[in-house]
Formats: sequence, C-alpha cells, structure tokens
Amino acid sequence: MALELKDYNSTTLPTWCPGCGNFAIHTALKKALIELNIEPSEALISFDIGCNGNGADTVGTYAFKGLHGRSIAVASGVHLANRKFTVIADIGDGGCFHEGLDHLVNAIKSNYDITILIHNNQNFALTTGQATVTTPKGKKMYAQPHGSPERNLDVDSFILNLHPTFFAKAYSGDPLQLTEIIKKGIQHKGCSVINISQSCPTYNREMTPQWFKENIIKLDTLPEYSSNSMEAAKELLETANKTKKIYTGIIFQDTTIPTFYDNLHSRKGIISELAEEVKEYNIKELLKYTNS
Amino acid sequence: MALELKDYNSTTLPTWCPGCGNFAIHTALKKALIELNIEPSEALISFDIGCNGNGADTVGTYAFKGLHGRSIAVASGVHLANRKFTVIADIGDGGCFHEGLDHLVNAIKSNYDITILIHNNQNFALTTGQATVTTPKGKKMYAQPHGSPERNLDVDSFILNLHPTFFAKAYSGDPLQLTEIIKKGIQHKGCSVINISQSCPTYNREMTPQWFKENIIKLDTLPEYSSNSMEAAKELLETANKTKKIYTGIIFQDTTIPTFYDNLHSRKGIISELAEEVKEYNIKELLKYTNS
Amino acid sequence: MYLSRTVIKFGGESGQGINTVGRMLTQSLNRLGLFTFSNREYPSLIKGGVASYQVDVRDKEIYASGKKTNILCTLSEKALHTYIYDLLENGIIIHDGNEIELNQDEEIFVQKNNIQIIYLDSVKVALEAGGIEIMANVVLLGYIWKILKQDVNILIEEVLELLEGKKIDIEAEKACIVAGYSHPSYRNTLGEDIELPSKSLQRKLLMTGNEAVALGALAGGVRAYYGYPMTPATSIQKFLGETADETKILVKQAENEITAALMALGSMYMGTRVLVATSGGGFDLMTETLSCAGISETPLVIVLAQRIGAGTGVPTWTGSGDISVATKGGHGDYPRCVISISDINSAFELTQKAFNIADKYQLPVIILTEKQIAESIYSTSSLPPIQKVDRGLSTGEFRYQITESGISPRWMPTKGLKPYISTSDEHTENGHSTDVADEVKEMSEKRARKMQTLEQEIPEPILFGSENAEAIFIGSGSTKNAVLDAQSTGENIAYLSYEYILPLKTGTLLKLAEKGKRMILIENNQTGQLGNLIREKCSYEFKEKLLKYDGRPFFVDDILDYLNK
Amino acid sequence: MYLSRTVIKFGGESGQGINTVGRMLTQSLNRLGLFTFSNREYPSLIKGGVASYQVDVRDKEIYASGKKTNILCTLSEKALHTYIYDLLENGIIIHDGNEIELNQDEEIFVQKNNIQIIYLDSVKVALEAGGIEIMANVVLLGYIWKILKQDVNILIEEVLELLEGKKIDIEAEKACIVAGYSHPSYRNTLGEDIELPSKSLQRKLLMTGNEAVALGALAGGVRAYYGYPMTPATSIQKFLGETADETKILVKQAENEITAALMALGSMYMGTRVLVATSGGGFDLMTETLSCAGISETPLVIVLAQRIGAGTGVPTWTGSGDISVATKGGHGDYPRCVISISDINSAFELTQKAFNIADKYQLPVIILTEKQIAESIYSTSSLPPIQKVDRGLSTGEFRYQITESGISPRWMPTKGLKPYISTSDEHTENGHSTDVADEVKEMSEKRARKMQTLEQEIPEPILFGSENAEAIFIGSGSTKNAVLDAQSTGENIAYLSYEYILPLKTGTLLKLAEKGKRMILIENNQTGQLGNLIREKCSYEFKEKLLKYDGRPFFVDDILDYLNK
Ligand SMILES: Cc1ncc(C[n+]2csc(CCOP(=O)(O)OP(=O)(O)O)c2C)c(N)n1
Ligand SMILES: Cc1ncc(C[n+]2csc(CCOP(=O)(O)OP(=O)(O)O)c2C)c(N)n1
Ligand code: SF4
Ligand code: SF4
Ligand SMILES: [Mg+2]
Ligand SMILES: [Mg+2]
Repeated sequence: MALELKDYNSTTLPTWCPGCGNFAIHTALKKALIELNIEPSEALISFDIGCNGNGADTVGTYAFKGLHGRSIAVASGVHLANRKFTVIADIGDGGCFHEGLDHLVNAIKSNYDITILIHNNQNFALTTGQATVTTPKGKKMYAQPHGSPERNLDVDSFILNLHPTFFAKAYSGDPLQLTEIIKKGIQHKGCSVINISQSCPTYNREMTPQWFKENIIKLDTLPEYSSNSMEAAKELLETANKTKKIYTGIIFQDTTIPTFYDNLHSRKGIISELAEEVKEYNIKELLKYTNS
Repeated sequence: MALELKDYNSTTLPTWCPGCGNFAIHTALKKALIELNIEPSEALISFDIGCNGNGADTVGTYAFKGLHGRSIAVASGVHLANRKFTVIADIGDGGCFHEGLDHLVNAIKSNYDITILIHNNQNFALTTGQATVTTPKGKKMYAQPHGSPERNLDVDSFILNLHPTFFAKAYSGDPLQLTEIIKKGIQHKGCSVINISQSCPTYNREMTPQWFKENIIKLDTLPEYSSNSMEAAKELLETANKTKKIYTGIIFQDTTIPTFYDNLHSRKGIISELAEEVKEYNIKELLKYTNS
Repeated sequence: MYLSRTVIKFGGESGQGINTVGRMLTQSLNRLGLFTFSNREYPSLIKGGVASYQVDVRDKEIYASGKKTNILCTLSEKALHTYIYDLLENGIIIHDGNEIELNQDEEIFVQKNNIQIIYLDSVKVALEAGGIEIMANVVLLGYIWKILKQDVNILIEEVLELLEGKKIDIEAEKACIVAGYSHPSYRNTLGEDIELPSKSLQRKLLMTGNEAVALGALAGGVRAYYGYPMTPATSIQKFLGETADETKILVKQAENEITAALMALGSMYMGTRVLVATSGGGFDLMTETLSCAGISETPLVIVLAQRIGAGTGVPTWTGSGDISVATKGGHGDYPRCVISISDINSAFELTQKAFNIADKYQLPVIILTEKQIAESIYSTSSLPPIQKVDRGLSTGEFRYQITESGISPRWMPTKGLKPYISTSDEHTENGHSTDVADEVKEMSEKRARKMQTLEQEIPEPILFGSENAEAIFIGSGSTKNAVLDAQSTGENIAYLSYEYILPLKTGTLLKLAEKGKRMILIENNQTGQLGNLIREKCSYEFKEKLLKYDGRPFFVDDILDYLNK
Repeated sequence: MYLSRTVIKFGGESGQGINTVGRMLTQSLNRLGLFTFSNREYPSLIKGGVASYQVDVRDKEIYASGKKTNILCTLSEKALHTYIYDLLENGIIIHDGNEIELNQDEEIFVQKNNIQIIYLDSVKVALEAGGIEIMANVVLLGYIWKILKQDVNILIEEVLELLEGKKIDIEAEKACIVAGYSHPSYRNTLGEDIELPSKSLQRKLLMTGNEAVALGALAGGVRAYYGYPMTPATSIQKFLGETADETKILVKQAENEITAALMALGSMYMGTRVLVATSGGGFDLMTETLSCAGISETPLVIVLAQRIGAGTGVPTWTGSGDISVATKGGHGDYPRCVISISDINSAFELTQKAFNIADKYQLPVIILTEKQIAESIYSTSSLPPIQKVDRGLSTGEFRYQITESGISPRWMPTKGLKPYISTSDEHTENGHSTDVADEVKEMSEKRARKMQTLEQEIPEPILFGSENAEAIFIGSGSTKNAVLDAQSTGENIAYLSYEYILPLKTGTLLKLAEKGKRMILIENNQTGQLGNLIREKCSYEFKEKLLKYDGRPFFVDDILDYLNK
C-alpha cells in the first residue's frame, strides 16, 4: 500500500497565519518521508516551542514536543536510543541560535544521525516579533523602537565553520526543492542541518515571496558548484554576503566523518539498539572493578 | 605612589599544583594592571569555577566568583553597570567551550568592553581530568579509556569566525608576551578574547614547557603579519592547523566596531554610569504610555 | 444588577483586532470617568483560534472579571459558539457577519434567556459610510455605545485621540462611528436593563499589571532590564524598551534566561538596579543563579510571571503554580524573599520594596505575578506614593562581617574603596573560600539570620474585611481581586492577603483560626502551594480549599458559587 | 573499645598519595575478612591543602566514621596540626618526615592523652631497602600493619595483587613493606590497646556508594549514561565509562547538564533506560526538563549527588541540603518521585526501583545521594538480589488515556505501532494541545492521581530498632549510618528511615509520635528540609532537631554526644 500525505497527518489542523511558510515546510517534510518510503511509525519529529512547533499536533508520526530551544538535544537522545528511526529536529531561529545555540554546535560536532530543520523566519514569532540574530539590522522590533543594538550572527558561516557533515539552505516558497533537500538530509548519515528561509507574513512582511524570488539563487543553476569542497562552500557564503543573495541547495556535504555512535568503542559490532536492550543484567562480573 | 605587585595580592596564597600555568597568568594579569596604572579598586575580575578560579582569593582587586561556565555573563553585567571599571573574565576551556559556550559567542557579538582570559589547559582539571573539546584526540581521559569519541572544536577558528574585535593567543610559559597581550586586550575598547595555552603538568603532561617551546611561533617573529586583516588571520589559523603550530600574539583586531553600550539609543550622550544613577524617579511623565 | 457591573465581551480570532476594539472601548469608558477591568484570553498562536477581550465596568474600582456578560460582540463564528453561554438574561449578541445557525442547545438557551442577536456586517457599514475596511471596528464600537446609551461625541473624541499621529481620514472615522451608533437595526429593547453608573468624567489611570511593575521598577531607581522573551513577562520589556529614550535606561534582550540572570547579578554587584522578568521555564533556568546570589549575598530581583502548568503548560493562560519553585527552587539552603503582587497598586509599590529589600538584605527577591495580573488592564484613581530608595549601603572592615542581624556591610565597588570579593564558595568574613567546619557553620548561620531580621521588618498579611466575616479566604496574588469584588457585591466575607510569602508570617492567620472562623484557602493552582507553605511553617491545615487550575482566573461568580454551594 | 572499632587515619596534601595508601590498607583489612568503612575528606584543589583518608575497622558491617582515631599517619605538617586532636587516648601518630614542633596546646594534649609520636622518613627507609621513592607508602603500610599486629605476608600478598599488571619491582616492593613492618623505631607499647577482631578471612565486597548506584543501574537494564562532570556525581560516569567495553553501554559526556537531561528525555521516550547524575548547580539547570518530563509523562531518572551549600558551596564536602529543590524544583504542579539512598545496599536496590517507578508511573524520579555516600568505601557481605525489570508498557487507544490510577498506556515507539505525540503542552488524551478548561483540569488531575497510586505502592519508612527505644531519630540518607552505628554500640535508640521522600508517607511516624516517643529529626542541612516536608504533609512538628551543616557527615560520636548532652 503506497503511503500518502494523509498518513502523515493527524486529525488536527494547523493554526499558522495564512501565507505562513511553516505550511510548506511541513508538507515538504511529509513528502520527503513518503518518497523515502519511511512510514509514520518509523519517524520521530522533535518539536520546539515557537510558531514552528505549533504544527506538532498535525503530524501522524511519532513526535515529541519539548521545551523552547531544546528540540535538537531531545532529537539527539532519541537517535542514540534507536537508530532505526528517522529523527527530525524542528526548530526556529530563536530557539536554534539563542536559547539552544550550544545544542546546535554540539549536535553538529557529534555528528548524530539526525536532520535539523531550521524554520528561519528571522524573528521570535510566537512571542510576537522580537529580534533574533537574523533579523535585519535597523528593523524596528518588539521593545526595540530603534531596532536591535546587536550585531547579526552570520548563521550560515557559523554553521559551516563547525564542519557539518551536511549543510543545506532552502526556502519555504520552493517546496519541490525543499522536499528534495530534506530527502537528501535524511539520507545523509550524520547530522544534516537545513537552514530554511521561512516566510512570515506577519512579522517579516518585508521579505515577500517576490523579495525571495529576486534574492534567491538555486545552486542547481550553478552546475560547476560542488558541495564536496569546504573551500568552495566558504567562498559561496562569502559571495552570498557580498552580493546579499541567498543560495539554496546543498552547500556542503562530507561523508567521511563517522557519527558519534560509530565512534563508540563500547558499541562496536553491536547490532541491537539501546531501546531494545533493557533487561536485567547480571553484575557479578563487574564486582572486580569496584573500589578501583 | 607607584603600584606594586603586592597591591594586587590578597593575604591568601594560591593552591595550584607546582608548575601550573595559572600562576603565570595571574602574575601577568596583575603586571598588566600595574603597567596600565589601573588601581586594584578600579578593576573587577569575574572568576569561573575550575582550577583557574581557584586563584580568586589571592587577588586584591574587586572580584566575583560565580558559577561554572558563567564568568563571562557576570563580567558582561559588571561592565554595563559601570564602564569605568576594567573588567576581566577569567575562565577555563571547560567552562568557556562547554557549559558557557553561548556566553562567549554572545559577548563577542555584543562586543562588551571586557577582556576574556581563557585558561586553556585542554581538560576539565578541577574535576580531575575529563576531556574537553580541546583535549588531543585519542588521549585516554577520565571515564574514557579509549579517549573521547567526539571531534575537537577548532576553538580559534570558532572565535575568529565570530568576528571578534580583539583576538589573541598566548602561552602561560611566556609571561612577558602574555603581559603585553593582556595589556593590549584591556586597552582595546570592545570584547578582547585571549586564548591562553596554559600548562597543566598534572593532567596534560604531554605538553611540557619543552613541547610548547618547540611548537609555538610568536607573531613578533613574523613582522609582515598584520592583525588588521581578517583574511590574514584566517590564513594564519589555517597554516597553524596544517603545521600543527601555535601562533601567539594578536591574531586579529578591529577597532571600527562599536560596543553594545555605544549602540544603545537610550544611552547616547549620557556620561554617568548605571551604577551611579540609582535614585527615586518620577514616573508621572510615563503614565501617558500605559495601556498602549 | 449583575455583580454591580456591566460586562461587554469581544470574541474572535487572534489577529482579528479584538484587542484594538477592546482597548478603544476601555479607553472610552475611562473617558466617562468609569472604572473598568479588562481581561484578555488568547491561545498561543498568532492568528486564528478563539480569543476574547472582556470589559467589566463599574463606578468603583474593580479588579476581577465576572463570568457572565451583558453584551457579547463576536467577530468569528467559533467565538460565538464558544462564548454564547456566558450571556446573562436579556443579553445581547452582536455578531459581525452573516446569520449563523445555532444548534438546539443554543437555541433553547437563547430563548430561555431572552437573548437578542444582531447580525451586523460592519465592514459593509463602514464602506457604505465612506470608510475603509479597517474602520469596521469603530462601527461595532458605535453600536455598542448606543446600547450603553452614551453620548456619541465622547466616543468620537476618544477614538480620534487614540488614533492621533496615525494617518487616518478623520471624517471617515467619525462617519463610521456614527454609522454604527445610528444603525437601523438598533431597537429600544436592546439592553433595556443595562445602565451605566453616573460618571465623574474624571479620567482614571489605565494600565496592565506589567506596566505597573515596570513603573514601580523605574520609580525605584531601576536603570536596566535584562530578559529573554517569554509571555506573560515580556510586556514589561516592551514598556521599558519603548520608553527607554525618555527614561534613559538600558534594555538588553539577552541570548537566554541564564545570561539575563547572571548579567543582572554582575550589574547588581556593581551597585545599579536591574529588573529581570521571566516565566516558569525561564525561571527554572535562573535558579542556579538564584542560589549563587543567595550565598554570595548579591541583590537580585526577578519577576516570575506565572502561567498555568508544568512544561510549556497552557500558553498563555493564567495560574499561580510557581509558588513552590519560587520558594524552594535553587539548590542548598539560602535566604530569599518572595513577594506576591495582586494588582497595579501592589505591583507598583511592592516592586519598589523588592529592590529595597534586595539591596538591604543582600539577597534574591522574587516577585510573583500571574498572567491574569500581568496582562489585565486595571483602572485606578491614582498609584500609591513613590517609596524612598533604601540601599542599605555601608562600608566596613569585611564584606561578610558576622553581625547579629545577619546583614554585613556592603559598599558599591568604587575607585578608592577597599576592594572585596563576592563569592559563591562558602567563605570567611573577608570572602575567602573556607572549608573549616566552624567557619562554614558560622557564615551560613549569619546568612540565615537575615531571614529573621527581614521577617521582623515585613508586615503580617492584611485582612481585607472584618474579623467577624462569615468566611475568611486566605490567598495571594489575583485571588484577592475576585474575593474583594465578591465582597463588594455584599458578601460578608474577608480576605487575608499574603503579599509576603517568604519569610512567611502566620500570626494573624493563626489568631483568626483560633477564633474558629471558616477559613478557606483559595489558590490558582492544583496543590494549594501557599497552603502547603503555611502548613510547613505553622502546622495549620486548611480544611477548606478552593483551588482552580484550568487556566482561568477566579471570576467573581466562582466565589459566590462556592459560598452558595 | 572506642565505638567497637579501630580507626586509622591518613592525613596529607591532595596529590600526596593518601588515597592510594588508604585504599591499600582498606583492601588489606578486607583480605583479613574484616568490615571497613573508609571515608575521604579533601578540598577542591588538585594538589596541596589538607586531605584525609580514614579507615574504620570492625567485625560487623559499619557504615559511618568515628570522629576519633587510634592511629594517625600524616604526610604533611599541616595535616598533623589539623588532625592531632582527633586522636584517642594512647593514640599513635606516625609522621612521615622530620620531627615537628608542637605548640603548647598540642603538647599538653599529647601528654594528657599519652599519645606516642613516631617520626618515620619513609622515603629514606624505602630507598635503603632497595626500593624507589614511590614505595614510601608501603613502608608506612608495613609500619601500621605491625601496630595492628597482623601477619605481614597477608599485607604483602594484597599489595602485590593490587599492583598486578603494573610494572613494578616485586622484590623491592616486598622489601619495603618488610622494612616498614620491622622498622627499629617500633616498640611494643605502641597500640597496646589496639586489637583487631578475629577475622573470617572471607573477603567482603568493597565499593563506593556511586559504584553501587552504577551497578544498580546496570542491573536494572540501564543502557546509557549522559552527564557533565560534577563532583561528587562524576565517579558514576567513571565506573560506567571504564566498564563500558564489558557492559556495552553508551557513555556520553554531554556539553552541559541541560543537554544531558534532555538527551535522556529523548532516549527514555524511545524506550531505553538512561542514567543521569549531577550535583546541586547542575541539577538546577535540569529542573526545566524535569517539569517537562512531568507533564509529558516521560520517564526520567536523575541522581542528585548532594554536597553542602548554595552556589558552589563547600566543594566537595558533604551535606543533604537539596531535598527541597528535589521535591519542589521545576515550575508548575507535576508528579515526581524522590528517593533517598543511604549506603551501597540501598543504592543498589533503589536505583533499580527508581527505573521501575519511572517507567511504570511515567514520571521523573530523583535519586538523592550525598558526597558522604557517593565516595565513601563501604564493605558488605553481599548486595541485595537483583530486582525484576518492570516497565509497565502496554498499548492502548490513546497515549494519555484518562484512567482511574492515573497511569495511561505507554508503548515503545516501534515500527508498526500507532504513533503518538508526547508533549509539554497540556493536552487531550491523544496528546494534542488544549486550552479547554475542562480538558486542562481533567488531564492534570489524571497525572496527580499517579502520585496517589504510587503512594500506595511504596512502603512506609522502616524503623530500625525497637518502637520502645528511648529515642527515635527520623531522617534520610547517610544520617542512618551514624545512628545505626551508635545503636550497635549499645545505645537504646531507633531510626526511622525515609527512603521514599516523595510521595511521603507519615503513618508510621505519626503512630510513633502518638506514643509520646522522643522524636529527633536528624539532617545534614541547615533548615531541616525533610522535617519541613513532613510538617507540610501532616502538620507534625519536630520539637528536637539535630542538624549539621558544616560539610561534615554525622559521626557516630555526634549521636552519642547529642544523647548525652
Ligand atoms: C525557557 C523558555 N524561554 C522562553 C520561552 C518563550 N518562547 C516561546 S516561543 C518563543 C520564540 C520562538 O521563536 P523561534 O524559535 O524563532 O520560533 P518562531 O515562533 O519564530 O517559529 C519563545 C521565546 C519558552 N517557552 N521557554
Ligand atoms: C553547573 C556546574 N556544573 C559542573 C560543575 C563542576 N565543575 C567544577 S570545575 C569544572 C571543570 C573545570 O574545567 P575548566 O573550566 O576547563 O577549568 P580548569 O579546572 O581546567 O581550570 C566542573 C565541570 C559545577 N561546579 N557547576
Ligand atoms: S507569526 Fe509568522 S511564523 Fe508565526 S504563524 Fe504567523 S506567519 Fe507563521
Ligand atoms: S590540575 Fe592542572 S590546572 Fe589544575 S592546578 Fe594542577 S596543574 Fe594547574
Ligand atoms: Mg523564528
Ligand atoms: Mg580546563
């Protein structure tokens, strides 16, 4: 029986604003799962708190909706317990680059086999529009009549500099490309980070679909670009900064780096999952190690 | 009356292991203060929890010894309250790159006018030698008989990539250079980050003074190097990685970027400090803004 | 008359503008010199769902909502179905839109209660009057104003004043108000029994609890705010941020709550005053810092704006379930003060007191508020007078000198003054770390004595009403308002108001209990957290508990229902 | 005989090797078949300061230290001055080094108590015997062994066994032991009154409390450990890390405590068992996750290894001041279970129970331990039997089905089984967010019922000793050990042992209190936190409290002194 979109939906409907990019991101994710033939009961989505996480009720997969800024840490734990599952961490730019920055850094470094979808709408939306590190400078925001006094964080360069094993950028207004990228991210063994420019017609009106259309360059259109080269990736991001363009597609991929789990001496050669191993354990042989 | 080292000492003596690099770092800091003619009552050192912070009792300046990984956040608050003070944040590699990573990132981004001294001994020492992100790969550490399964974090590149306004590297075994660098860091208006290779003869025996001597290249010996160029700095770090050498000196400085405080619209033109302004305030004129 | 008040409630989707129209109505009634209490309910999403804005009007101060409403004005079909049963007898529904099919229960309810339904296509009315779509809301206002039998000119004046500075077509705006006011569907039978009290035409102060906290902080010399967004705390940051050009304070949106609290610790150490505000989860993250403030004797003031539930809970609905964590969160034994505000007056006054206590006693102070207090719009004739800023600063030989009161000298780090270390390690009098048994004991006892000294300074809880009332409610926070509103409708009840929750004083309580009074614990949480604290302190066990933990505040009706059950 | 035991204490600087020599002595006594209790005190620095390693020996199980010592062996001058007054009458000092000048008080003390001082240059002895510098410690051991009047061959055997696998010169090692054992400075009058009990030559199990927790976790099916270094919790990670190749578990040193807790939440949701351990400050950081586990009904087990003090406190000295934060930390009302261990047996057993409770009741469980328990080396004949792993898993229609017991079906996420969402939002039975008043109320009541169900499952606190004892101590954690040791020296006292602190059962306590017994609360914290919890629950107020909060555990002497004061 072929899987269909409805198998990935619950009976609850989304509550996002009309025109919100979150709709497309969810649909793309579900499509990616379908196309990869991953059943709803083989996937776990770890949701964050934010508008992005407000879609948690609408999915038909396993799901965990935890705390603001923490969906990556939860997803990491999920993955380690059962690597048979496809694990997605859904998070906003606020949760990802503010409250939970350390989880992002460490998930990349540890190279857990999870896929991180950053719903980057360039503001804290659910708390009604505060500035994040990605909010355009000078823009008047909640409680900041003169805009944020902070420097922006160049999040793409920040991520790339951590040597992620998979890093892509996408746009919620291009669901086909987004679906493809999510698929690649899921297929990649290791930590896949996808920074998705997500439209937010409520708090980021300036960036209309038209604006995105004018400012996005798809890497497909640059056939000479190779995502295997860190150098090329760095250069691309520099060009992006200089020209103020957004490049979407797979920016960088490195398949040579093992995951955290694969680095574990104690788990070498073991095929069962931690989740399957819980039972009484005879500790007699261990007594010789005490008081050491 | 000329200031002397003893003015910066308390009556308590340090408790570090013989040969520990923390001795030299403290002395260098005090010397820097003396040479800059900063009195003990004009300086505040924010200490972390770790071997590094175990020197807190020995200083004669104002000091705050707070929580593990948090000395940068405390120092940031100290600075904002009274910019007349010279504010130092002392921290270990464990506190700086693990528990408190987000504070480092954000202090750099906000460009608070503080000086961060990273006592980088490449392990969690006070908890008796666990691996940090800077511990050499493969080295057997506490609870890790096969070494850490994690990738290292290239902390220099990580810091530089945040576009710090002052970034230097130093070595506890070269107190003269260290003093000079700390002086420059203090004089720099903005967030100065100094990554100090600190010898730890107890848990990092491999890196003996001899080892450091062989592996350190002082930037003074490269007269053509200019710390004003981000490009040059990046190249330098790449060379360092390739050649496995440590370059000490000022890696990068940018004096064009304002501090967080200077970016504040509300504080423009105000010469008093927040610490000096606490008094009753007539709120009558503000009542018109309520229920808005 | 229903609970001595008239109630108008707007219902609609988030983002449909009910806050704007609710606020306009509140302001216009205020212009009449009436007292109002306005309360918002909304789901945690930006657009859609069902949200409400309810205005209770009276000639006296009024601090809680009635459960029922005289006029229900709905902007979405779902809102109508949600709120229809809240209508009083002879109530009125003004539904903005086409006629709606009621289900059978609703039909029966409408008939039984003689409810009248008006369908008003306000956009159409606005456009026909020469206005634009957005002016639909003043059409509704005009209509309601008519039902309230008030002078349309006052409404027009107020609306225009509110829109001052915005680019609007004044004439069109006026025309739309009038179009609503004189809409042909109006009939005399609408709201026959509604009668607003006579009015003073003396404007009242209108503000939310959060605004009162912000004002109290400013009055008390606060010079900075550090925080991370979290409803219902964030609107404090909003007020302070938007008035910063005038007050010259520093507002910092930190990268997370941990940083906000630690930066505040650093700034307070240096001698300024910083306000920090957060809600449940954010507060948890700050508790390590709280413990650090406790042992290092660094002043710290944190507003904990409560909402209901563990975890993310029910964002953003009200509750008061963080009393336990406020009083016990953060590891180890350390002194702290926990204060609970209940309305704008106490918010203004106690926020100032909080800073004086934090400074003088050198400890963390937690100000408990609730979504219900934080975001409700109160009206009052005037705020209490500004308190003296009392910092308790003094120089001395040792920063942590052992004293009988427990209070050691503390001086602002200043060039020329003797430097000292503040530390989270247990320490000797000069702040140096110690693990010597006697020194550890002595210093922790010194700190504990501050709690005793503080306990002597703070007042016993105040009894509102007579000792001889039939029933005495005991509580803190917003529960006071519902009880006092019920009292003012004529119930012979009293309320013992716990503003200071730690240190906790139980003298008055025990005296009342000894008299054999009917004592009722009232709390907006599931386990009776204040009651637990009281019992822990003095063994007194409440036989009666009125606990509500469904995200709703206590309505005046809840009190009456309880008494009459 | 002093408290039915013989005590040998080593004192010196951190890093001087007293732990090695202390451990060797403990092991050698163990080889004799004796029971030991070994306890370390040390400052929070790597080298220097004053640290101690004390071994109490007896023929029965012994779980607490005496305050006094028969033999004091010091490796630094400061240690001698620090511990000299701990000596019993006829006590012996073996000082490793040159003769030291005693001050007048010390002189008087030495004379009055007939204390004998031996100066032994152990390095010199070692070198002369053909050994190397590091063998100085076995010289000391040999000397002590002689005073203990034991067979030197047993000591040699044990030491060589301990050094197995290390590159050492066996003959030199032996020679050094013998050189110490037969050192000419020995005289018959040394330790005349010391007599070790007759021995079984049956080895006992020797382990720390933390090792027993780790073993309990493994026995209970734990397959992963996540943590961040913090003494005194970290040695759990050490044991698990170093045995991982054998147990095949996953050990993850996370970037901080928040991550460790959240990863555990994710892994436990997926159905494995993860152990997390931390201390005070780290625990504070985990409380938001705790609250999330509470409302999302995700099992979670956290070991909270207590040390004394708020903030950084007195690292790393013992205490039990985190009972309040364990029971009340984390915002909002949510169910949880708090368990307190007291020694290796309870550590082993209760850690397994903790996981069964967490799984079955789907809530966070906090295991309280203390530095005193975590790092002391206990000896026992055998550990309690392994418990059955009880997961309480079942499938059902809704993950959060409303049930009478409060326990809903929970199934391991598995391909083919109905997917569900676990959420920190308040939710309906199927896990979808809700803000509907009745649904909010019903679901939070369902969760609360789990506490009642759990309360029925757990036992009342156990009374050790007779109901008719002259005095009954009430406490939790390591206080038990001092009281029971005092009891076994002949005191007519009993101990009511609170292993389950939440839910809290007070039936037995109240029954004892009704009998008019002398009830003494005993706690290693400043405010009597367990006593406060008891009072909160049942109004019972302790008239007598024995509280110690100077970083030291209760010594057996403390109990006797208290009773005799
Ligand atoms: C510990 C904690 N701090 C703050 C919040 C409040 N909060 C809820 S949503 C949100 C902002 C979300 O911003 P982002 O992550 O960008 O998601 P978006 O709403 O933009 O999708 C915040 C700060 C919280 N729930 N928990
Ligand atoms: C919240 C918290 N977590 C953990 C600890 C335990 N701790 C104390 S010192 C330390 C390690 C310090 O390592 P580093 O920062 O590198 O300093 P070093 O000792 O190496 O100078 C840790 C983890 C703590 N005190 N507080
Ligand atoms: S506020 Fe923005 S992110 Fe949130 S639902 Fe609306 S459009 Fe989407
Ligand atoms: S362990 Fe290392 S860092 Fe710590 S005091 Fe000793 S040498 Fe210094
Ligand atoms: Mg966002
Ligand atoms: Mg270190």
